[in-house]
This record gives sequence, structure tokens and C-alpha cells, in this order.
Amino acid sequence: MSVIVDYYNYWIVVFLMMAGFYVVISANNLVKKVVGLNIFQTSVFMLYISMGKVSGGTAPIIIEGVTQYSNPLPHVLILTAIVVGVATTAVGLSLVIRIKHAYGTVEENEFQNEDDAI
Amino acid sequence: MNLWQFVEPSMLVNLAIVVPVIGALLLIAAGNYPNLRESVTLATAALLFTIVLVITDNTFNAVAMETTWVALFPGLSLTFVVEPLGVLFALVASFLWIITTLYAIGYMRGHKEDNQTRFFFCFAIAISSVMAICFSGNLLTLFVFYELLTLSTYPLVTHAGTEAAKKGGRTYLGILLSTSIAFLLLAVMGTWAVTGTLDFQPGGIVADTENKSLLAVLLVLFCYGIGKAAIMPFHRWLPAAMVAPTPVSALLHAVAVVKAGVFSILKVAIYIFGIDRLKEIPTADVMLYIGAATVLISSSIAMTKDNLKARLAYSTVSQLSYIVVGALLATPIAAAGAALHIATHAVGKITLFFCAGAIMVAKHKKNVSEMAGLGRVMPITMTAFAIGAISIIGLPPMAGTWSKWFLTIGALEADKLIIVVTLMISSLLNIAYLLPIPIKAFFAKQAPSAEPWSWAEVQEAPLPSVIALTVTSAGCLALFFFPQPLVDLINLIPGINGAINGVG
Amino acid sequence: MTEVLIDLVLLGMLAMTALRVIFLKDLFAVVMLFSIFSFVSALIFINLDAVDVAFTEAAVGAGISTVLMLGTIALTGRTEKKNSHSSILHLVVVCVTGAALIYGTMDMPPFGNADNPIHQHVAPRYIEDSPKEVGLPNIVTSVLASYRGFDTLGETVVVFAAMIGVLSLLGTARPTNKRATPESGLAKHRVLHVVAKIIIPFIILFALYVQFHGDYGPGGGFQAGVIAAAALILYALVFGASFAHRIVSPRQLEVFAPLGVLLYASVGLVGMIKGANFLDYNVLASTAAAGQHYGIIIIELGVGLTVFAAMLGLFYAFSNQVERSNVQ
Amino acid sequence: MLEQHLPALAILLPLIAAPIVFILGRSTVVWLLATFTGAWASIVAFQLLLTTLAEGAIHYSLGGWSAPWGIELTVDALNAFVLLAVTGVSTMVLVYSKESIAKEIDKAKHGFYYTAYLLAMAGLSGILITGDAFNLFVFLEISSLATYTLVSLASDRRCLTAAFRYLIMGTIGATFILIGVGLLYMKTGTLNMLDLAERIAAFDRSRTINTGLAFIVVGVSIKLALFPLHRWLPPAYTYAPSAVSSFLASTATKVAVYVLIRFIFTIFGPDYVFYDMGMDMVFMFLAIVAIFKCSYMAAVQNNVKTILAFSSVAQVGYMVLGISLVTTTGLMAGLIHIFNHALMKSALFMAVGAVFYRVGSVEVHAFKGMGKQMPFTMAAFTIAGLSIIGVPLTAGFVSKWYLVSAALQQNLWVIAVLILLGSLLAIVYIGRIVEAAYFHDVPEGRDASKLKEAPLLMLIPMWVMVLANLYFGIDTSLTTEAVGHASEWLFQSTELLEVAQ
Repeated sequence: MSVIVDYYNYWIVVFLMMAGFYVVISANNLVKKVVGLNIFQTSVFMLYISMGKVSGGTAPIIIEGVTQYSNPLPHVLILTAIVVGVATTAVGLSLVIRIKHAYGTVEENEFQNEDDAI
Repeated sequence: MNLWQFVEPSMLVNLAIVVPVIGALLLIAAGNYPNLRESVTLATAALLFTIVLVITDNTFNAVAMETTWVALFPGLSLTFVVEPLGVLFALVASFLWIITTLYAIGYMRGHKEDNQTRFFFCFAIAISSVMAICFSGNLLTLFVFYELLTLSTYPLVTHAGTEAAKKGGRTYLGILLSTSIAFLLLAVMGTWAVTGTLDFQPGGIVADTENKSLLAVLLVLFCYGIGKAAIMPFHRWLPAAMVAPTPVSALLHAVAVVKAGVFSILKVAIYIFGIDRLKEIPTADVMLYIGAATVLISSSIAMTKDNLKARLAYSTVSQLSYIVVGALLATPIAAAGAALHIATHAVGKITLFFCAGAIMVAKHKKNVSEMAGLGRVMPITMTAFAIGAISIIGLPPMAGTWSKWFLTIGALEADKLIIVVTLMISSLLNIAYLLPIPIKAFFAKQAPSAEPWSWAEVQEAPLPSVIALTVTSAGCLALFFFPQPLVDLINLIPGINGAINGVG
Repeated sequence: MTEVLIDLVLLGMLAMTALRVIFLKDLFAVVMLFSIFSFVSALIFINLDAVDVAFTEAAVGAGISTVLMLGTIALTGRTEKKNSHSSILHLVVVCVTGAALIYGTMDMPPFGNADNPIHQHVAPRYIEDSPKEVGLPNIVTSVLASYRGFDTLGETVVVFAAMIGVLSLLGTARPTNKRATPESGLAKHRVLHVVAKIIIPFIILFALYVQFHGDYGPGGGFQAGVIAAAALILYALVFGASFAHRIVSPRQLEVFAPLGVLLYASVGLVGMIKGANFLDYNVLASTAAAGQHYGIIIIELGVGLTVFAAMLGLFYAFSNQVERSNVQ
Repeated sequence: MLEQHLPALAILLPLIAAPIVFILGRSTVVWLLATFTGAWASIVAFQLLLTTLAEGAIHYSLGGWSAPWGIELTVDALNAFVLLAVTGVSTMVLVYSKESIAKEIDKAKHGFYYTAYLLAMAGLSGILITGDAFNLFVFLEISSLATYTLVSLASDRRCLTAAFRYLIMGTIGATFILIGVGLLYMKTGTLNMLDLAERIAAFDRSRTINTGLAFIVVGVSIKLALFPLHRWLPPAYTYAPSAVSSFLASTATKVAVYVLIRFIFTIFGPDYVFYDMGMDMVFMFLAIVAIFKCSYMAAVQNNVKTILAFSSVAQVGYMVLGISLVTTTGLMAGLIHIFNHALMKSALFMAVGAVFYRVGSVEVHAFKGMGKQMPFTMAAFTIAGLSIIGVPLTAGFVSKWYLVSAALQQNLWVIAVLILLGSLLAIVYIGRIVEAAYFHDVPEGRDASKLKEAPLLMLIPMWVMVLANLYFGIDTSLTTEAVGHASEWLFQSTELLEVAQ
């Protein structure tokens, strides 16, 4: 039982990550790939935030009388990572738009057939 | 001799390598003036020969000459050390360079070849590499310049630019580069890993190595890695290289390049393994018999070739294996014979190639079958051919006699009767494929022309070429009667130690 | 226990959302589900005490990313075609990866335990000393802007890099031609006009609050930049891009974004000139505390400026594409 | 005054120049500024290398916060050496860029090109110098985003799909690294590399750390295009603008190899990675397969850039092989090949770009007759090609020498043979192009009189790289000293940690 209490959070997070990862590698539609990438990354963020949690702690903003705070460092890291994620998403989606203009499709198997793939 | 007396002995080694390079650069500068360009080449060749003569003199006087250029790796440098075997090879190569240049001038002009500047340039660079190989002080240096030699001769092989030339060039580069990278480099590095040194040392450097099977592998790697020695089955590049203009075939593929190969094998045998140690290596015998087989098989192939240059090429493959056999017999006399064969075969074979080229220039004939009766038109050439052929066969009074004599004695000494027999059969085969050519040229029944022969019929190749082939054929004779200087030089090689004092 | 319960429910919702995304072919639904996913994640982050992160995730994931995705599917079509190739290999890869991770969790420190290594090493100093050393109650801001200020500089540069990427791909927004304007935007919806006019000033005010109050509560330059950009995005959506361009033109954005980065870096350079290491704020003013304060305010401004410019720039570029395809 | 700030400067110079370049726009000034920045960064890198060789590692605390609380830049012989290669080559490619992108990239996008280029440089320098595992991820993403942009700048539409594939794979790789770093952080509570190393060595091996290692290795392997995770690389290098291919081929994967070395040797320790986890066999196997499979792929391609791209994957195999031998010499071989391969590949891609500049195609048949038309370009290509093959007196020979020595030291004769056989394949793929250049005439229908030599601004950087190939093939003192120091230190540091244990 204690194993479940200790780790249930991580296990669900792993499941979410893998769901996102699966969408990335299996989706044929490029937009969906990008969505999958976002789900994958957001789940990784959750892994970090989960490890920063301290039971009974509060948000790491100093308030008189509180001694138990959750760990601020994962929060800082993930703030940065979120920004990195949206940056990647934006560039990825712009590429998708350009691919649509150039090939008329955003389905991977369709434009791969048009050019001889390496 | 006075010319170089103010130069430090060790500096001479640098000069021997650098002078051809400078010459090469100068002749590029003079590229647009053929006369000037060729004078530069000749002058460079002459200068180089004087340098090598001085080096020879110093060697006899036991003046140590060595120089280090740059450390490629910690503990491993490009180093040059003069030793008698290298001097012998350098003498042969630099002397024949003068003659070949003379010949090439006539040939290239007579043949109206394109890109003559590139031709002479690459030629000079190749000679520079050969000099560096001669004097290399360790295996790494040898390997580096061995590769440079391959690369610098590649443009010469493909000089004609025709489809056949390209195909030949591909085979040439493919085999030489592949064998050297896959086998020779591995052998060099293996030696380095096993012994911790690559220096050529009298008596070899593997004396302390216990692992015999490793040495056995290394020996095989060396023999096949040095693809320029053309041991079967890695001999295909040599006939392929015959698409090159004849001066190239003459100097590089009868003298410089192929001799660089067998020279390297001799050097490895004497200075890396050491003659004494070589006997104990199991694969030495295996390679010995493969060499012997190469001698016979390629002689047989030579008989089937109608194209004169191809026939000469297979003859070269066969003769190179004499030297390999001499090196692997692992007796001092055989090794001495092998060393001597470098010189004697060189003059003989270059004469034959010169003749082949002269026939091509003068009469545009390539095939043996077309050469009957040619003695009337080209008497000087065909006489020289006969002299060269006899020398290659090893009959007195030509130079080849001595080297074959010592090789045979060496084989007897080593109790290898099969080798003795092989050498004998091979000589017979030599007679069979070489002698008919001059004989038919002079004595073939011509179409009934009752006219007595007169000078008016003569249509020799351009004068410089004729001079060149006369000189080399005279060399074949001279080396029979006066082999002593070369023998003295060979006797200085550690491990031979005056084994052949009784000659002369 | 309530925390755990909330956590479980929310995670369950996430799991369902993620599964739906895998199987749905309607991309519009997929994007909306992602938006929900992101929003629910933000709730989980709050539950896990990561308020700053939640704030950002909501603004970025549920906000900007969703807008960009919607813009993209408006151009590329909203259904995914049937996938012909086999996905067994993919499934295997995913299962192996997942199994590795589950294997990895076996030795993890228990969830929420205060004795875990990460709560014992490095972090205690932030919690205990940052109020003294940096002087801000919001520890996240202290760490973000000061202890790990270099990361944040990197983050700002990432945003800038994204802007470069998008603009080079989609082209800088050209002034839209007049005839296209009436159709674009939601010009006919009076109610929206009125509501937007009322809301937008408050959004901007809020952005300013978040910008400058980030030291004390959740927020900071990044969130503020996103919110300010959102105000203008709303304006552009309602009134049309050409009106928004009149307020802040694309060309201005192309100057603001790099300026923000430079502003950030220059704070560090001033520190260097004053003889300290790069990004050392202590030397900026007479006392260390004041120096930290100035430093953080300026770099947060830099972050805000770049993020605002980049986010709005991204939107302009995307909306420009959509409008152009509408005109065609 | 600047001396003490050298580590920061190495990152800041391109980082600050990038926004300035973007504001200035697209004039020649931008090119000058970017080149100047690159040159300055190279000088900084050189100074850093000399300093580290003389005085040991440099630690620079950003913001004045000491590690592990603040972010620290750590410069030792290893990263200073790679940094020198990266900045030096990048600068030369910048010089080259002016003419090359004038032909290949829309004029309006030149500003984007230089900005993204400088950002990529800043990102790569950041990855190299930072001493903090998470900061490494941030810079990894800066460089990645900038490179996706750079790849997509070409005018061929296929560059878009190549860039997208690169983006997806790159982001998966980066996310894997993020997961791995997270797992390490979870067990140790720190992100500073040296601190991590100490704490990982002090803890018992746990499953979490094992998984962290696996994720980091896989993530980095994607970035460095280790077979079979290399599929994104050939299209990206093929369809990117030539200058970009030249830049990426000589820097991006090299930096990823550095990251692999850093994680394995500094953070996890070779004992753990190789003896406990047995990763050396995995690496060795993949490297050998990469060498043969990708050299073969290179030999059968018709697009010269694709040939070189596959060759790059094969060459990465050599680097990883060096690492997998787990000896000082092996590591030296890997490191020296990072440097040397940067020299050769940049020169090769520059030559290809020059041919594209004149002919407008990079197919093998476009090279026909170029030996006569563009003698300097093709000579450069040939020499750099010989270097790839590993002919003596070129840089490639030095790499090969160390690699084979390392294999022989371990008595791995088979590996030594395989390495040498692999380089025979290089003869084939380089030989095809060289042969086309020298032994074919310009094909019919192509106006030979228009196929002149490339502009001087392309030739100069190309020949600088070629001469560097020759120089570092002959005088190896700088490279061997640096990598000698670096690899000894990498092995020593783990021993020291064990002693401390």
C-alpha cells in the first residue's frame, strides 16, 4: 500500500508521458504530432513539479509563521522549460504551415511520397 | 664532390628530399617555356645525383647522417636516417632519374603529349617521395611517404585521360591505397603496439617479443600491405599502371615505385624483424612460397601477352618476387642478392621499357607480333633490348648474373631446393618470353627484299631517347664487370656483414 | 488527504484527455482537448504548490499554444486522415520507454516526503537565506532571477530565437490591405466590441501588476509579457489585425524583442564593469539588497518586453497567414 | 579586466551580437559584425584553452552565486578544446556565408540567417562551457531552435520537411535529456555537474539513476545522430543551405558528442557506465554498425551533400567507438576526431557549396569537369577528402592513428581491422566525386565558360580549413596536448572521487 501512496503520482505521470510520446511518434498528421509533443512535455513538467512537493508545505512564497515550503527549484526549472516548450511549438507549427503551402498536405506519408525520401 | 663540402652531412638528407620539390616548383614556374622547363628538370636530377653521391661517400666513411623533421605523435617523428640499403636504392633511383628525364624529353615531345608540365611536376614529387622512403628512419616515415608516392604517381598513371587510363588509374589507386591502409597501416600500428618503437634498428626490433603467432600475422600484413611489391594476388595494379606514358612505366614501374615496395620489404625484413629472427617466424616460409609461386605464375602470364608493355609488366611482377624471396630466405647472402637485384633489375628493366617506348614513338608499334624484322629499322634500340633481356634472364656478361647467382646460393644455403628449382625454371621462362623479341627483330624472314641493309633504312626514336637507352644498356654491361662498389655498399648493411666479399 | 484526492481526480481527467487525443481524428477537438489538458495540468500545479508554474502553464499552454494550434489547423484542415502504416513498432518503443521509467520509479524517493534529497540539498538555502540574500518573499522569483538568472537569460533568448524562427518561416506581417479588414476580425459583433473595450484596459493593468508584483506573489516578467500580449491579441481578434498593427506595429515588435534580450544582458554587463561576475546584482547599488532589487526589476522588464514582443509577433505572423489565405 | 570573464564572454559575445544583428537588419555591416564576433569568440576560446592547459580548470560563478546554488561555468581542457574547434570553424563559415547565402537564401532573410547563426553559436558555446546540467538543456534548446530555423532557410521545399523531422527528433531528444536530468536531480538534489558527480559516486547505484543514465544517453544519442537514431540527419544536412550544412556538420553533432563524454565521464563516471552498466559494448556495436552501414549508404548516394551527411554519421561512429574503448588513448582518439572531423567536414561542405554557387546543383554529375573549371575548389575538396580517408599528413590520419592504437592497446585486433576497412569505404565515396571532377568533361548543355572559380570570399575560408587539415595532420602538439590533458583528467577525476569515497 505504501508503495502505491509513495509512487502513484509518478506512475500516472509516466502514463501521461508515454501517451504524449506515442502520439508524437505514431501520428501521421503533423499538427497532431506537435500536440503530442506538448502533452509529452507537459507531463515531464508534472514529473518535476511532483518531486518538488512537500506534504503539508505551501507555495514557496515567504509568509510569516509558515516553515514548511515546497521546493522552489523544480518550479524555476519548469518555468523555463514551459517557455522552451512554447517556443518549440511555435517554430514547429510555422513549419507545418509552410509545409502545407509547399506540398498541399500535412500528412506525413503523403508528402514523403512526393519527394524521394532519403 | 666539392660542391657539397660546406654542407653538413645531415643536411644532405634534407636536401635530397627537398631538391626535387624545389625543382618541381621551379619547373611549374617555367611551365610555358618547354626548353627552360626541361633544363630545370635535368639540372635538378643532376643536382640530386651529386647529393646522393656525396651521401654514398659519407656512408663509406661511416659518417652518421640523420635528421628529424617533426614529431607527428609523442615519441614518433618523421625521421630520416641514412643506411647502406637506402643509399643503394637512392643511387639507383637518382641516377636513373637523369637518364629517364633525358628519355622523357624525347618521348613526350615525339609523342606530342598534353600537360607535360604536370607530368614533370608529378615526376619530381614522386622522386622526392622515393628519396624520403630511401632514407626513412622509422616505419611511420616510410608509411607516410609510401602513401605520398602512391598519390603523386596517380596523376601520372592517368596522364592520358582516356577511358582506359581512368580504369587503370582506379585499379592502381584502389589496390595500392586499400592494401596500404588496410594491411600496412595495421602492421605498422601492430608493431608499434607490440614493441613500442618503430625505428629501423640493425638486428630488428622484435627480438624481445615472445608472441610468435602475432609476429607471423604481422609479417603477412607487411608483405601484402606493401602492395607495391606486387606479390600475388595483389599484383593487378602493376599491369594496370602500364597505361601511363612509357617514361613513367620505365622509371616508376620498373624502378622507383615497385622498388620502393620491395625495398620496404627488405627493410622490414632486415631492420624490423632481423634476418635471424625472421627464420623462426612460421609464416616466413608461407610467404616465401607465395613469392616463389608469383615468380613462376607471372612469368607464365608474361608469355601469353602480346602487348610488349604488358609482357614487361608481368616480367616485373615476377622479378620483384625474386627480391621478396631473397628477403624471406633469411640468409645474409640471399638478402644481399635481393639488394643487388634492386640495382641490376632496375637497369635491365628500364632498358627494356625505354626500348618499348622508342618503338612506340618511332614506329607506333605496341605488340610483340608486329616487331619482327624491326632490327633493320631500329638496330640500336633492338640491340639495347637484347642486352637488357639477357641481363634480366641472368646470363653473363650482364649485370643480372650476379644477383641471381647470390639468390641461388642463398637458397642453397637455406636448404630450400624448391626455391633453387623455381629460380632455374623462371630463368628458362624469361628466355622464352624475352629473347624471341630481339631474335625475331633481327633474324625473322622478311618479305623478299634483297636489298642489303643500309643506314638509310634506320628510323630511330628521337636522339635523347636513343642516348638514354644506350646508357642504360651500357650500364647492364658495366655492372657485370664492375659490381664492386655496389657490393661494398651492400656489405655494409647490418645483418649481411660482408657476406659476399668474394665477388669480382 | 483532500490534496491527494484532488490530485487523483485531476490526474484521472488528464489520463482520459490524453487517451482521447490518441484516438480522435478531429484536430479541432484534439487541440481543444490539449487546451483542457493544459488547463487541468495548471490546476494540478496549483495543488502541488507550484503557483508560478500554474500561472504560466495556463497562460502559455491553454492560451498561446492553443491559439497558435487553432490558427494552424485553420490553414491546414481539421481532420487527420486515416493512418495506413502499422503502429506496432511505435507501441513497442513507447512500452519499452514506459517500462524503463516505471523501473526507474522503483527507487525514487517517496512522493511528498520532506526528507527527500532534493529538499535536503541546495534548496534549503533558497528557502532559508533568499529573503536575506535577495530580499524577496517570492522564492521562485529569487531563484529565477538571481540564483539561476543565467537560465532565465537563456529562456529569454529561447523566446527570441522562436520569434526569429517563426518570422523567417512565415514572413513578417505585411500591412493587410484595406478591403480585407471588414471581413477579418469579428467586426460585426457589437457585444464583443463593447466587452473588449472594457476588458482590455484591465488586462493591461493586470499585466503591469503581474510584472511588478512578481517579487511578492506569483508572476513576473514572463507571465506579464504573455498577458499583455493577450490583451493585444484580443484586440486584434475583435477589431482586426490592421487596427492592432496601428497600436504596435510588427516592425516595432522586431525591435522590442531583441531590446529585451539586450536589456537583460546589459544588467549583467554593468555588473562586469563594476568588477563583479556577470549577472551579479550586488554591485549595482550601494547595498547588496538594493542591488538585487534593481537588478531583478530591470531583468524582469527585459523578459517582459521580449516575451510580449515575441508572443504578439508570433500571433501577427500566424494571423497574417490566416488572413492571406482568407483573402485568397 | 576581461581576462577573468573569459568563460562568460565565450557565450555572451554571440549571444549579445545576435539581437544587435537582428535590429541592424540585412546590410553588409551585419556580416562584418557577425564575423568579428565570431573571430573574437575564437580568440577567447584559444585563450581559454591556453589558460586551462597552463593552470587547470576555471570556475566562473554567474551572478556571484557559488555552485551548486548558482550556475557555474566550468572550463577545462576538454570543453575549451571543443570550443576552439566550434568557434574557429563557425567563424570561417561566417566568412564563407556572405557569398554563399547570397545565392541560396532570399535576400530579405539574410538578417534572420545571421541572427539565427549567432544564436546557434551562443547555444553551442553555452552547452560546452556550462557546469550545470539544466542550464545545458536551456542552451541545447537555444541552439536547436536556431538550427531548425537555419535549416528551413533554404529555397528547396524539402528543407521544410527535413527541418520538421529534425525538430521532432531534436525535441524528443531534448525531452529525454530533461527526464534524465530530472531523475538525477530527484536522487541527488543538485544540478551542478561536479556536485552531481560527487553525490552519484557517493550513493549506491539505484534504479532511478540507471534510468536517468539511459534517458540521457538515448537523448544525447539522438542529438549526435548515433545509429540507428540518425535518420533526421541526412535530410537536414542535404537540404539546408550549404553554409548551414557546413556549420552544422562541423559543430552540432560534435557538441553532442561532447555532452555524451561529459555525462559519462564527469557525471556518471566510466566505471559505473561501462563496467556496471556494460554500455561500452552497446556503444561499440552501434559505432561499428554506423561506420559500415552509413559509409555504405554514402557510397550509393547521388547527392553529394547526402554523401557527406551519411559520412558524418559514419564519422560520429568513429568518435563513439573511441569512447567505447574506455582507455585514455581511446578517449583521446574520440576527442581528437571531434576536432579533426570539424576541420574536414567544414572544408568539404564549403567546397560543395562553392560548386552549387556556380553550377546550381549538388548531384555527383554536377561535379563533372569541375577539376578544370574550379581548380582551387576541387583541390580543396580532394585534400579534405583525403583527410576523411585518413591519408598520412592530414588531420584524419592522426585521428585514425589514435583510434587504431587504442584498439590495439586493448588487443582488439578485430576492431582495428574494422576501423581500417571502414576507411576503405571512404575511398569509394570520396573517390567517386573526385573522379567525376577530374576525369569527366563538363556535361553537354552546360556552358563551361560560365563555370568559373568560386569567389574569393568562399575560397579563402575553404582553404583556411584545408590548410588547417594539413597543419593539424603534421603538427599535432596542440591537439594531442589538449586531448591528452582532457582525457587524463576525465579518467583521473573519477579515480579521485573513488579515493574520496
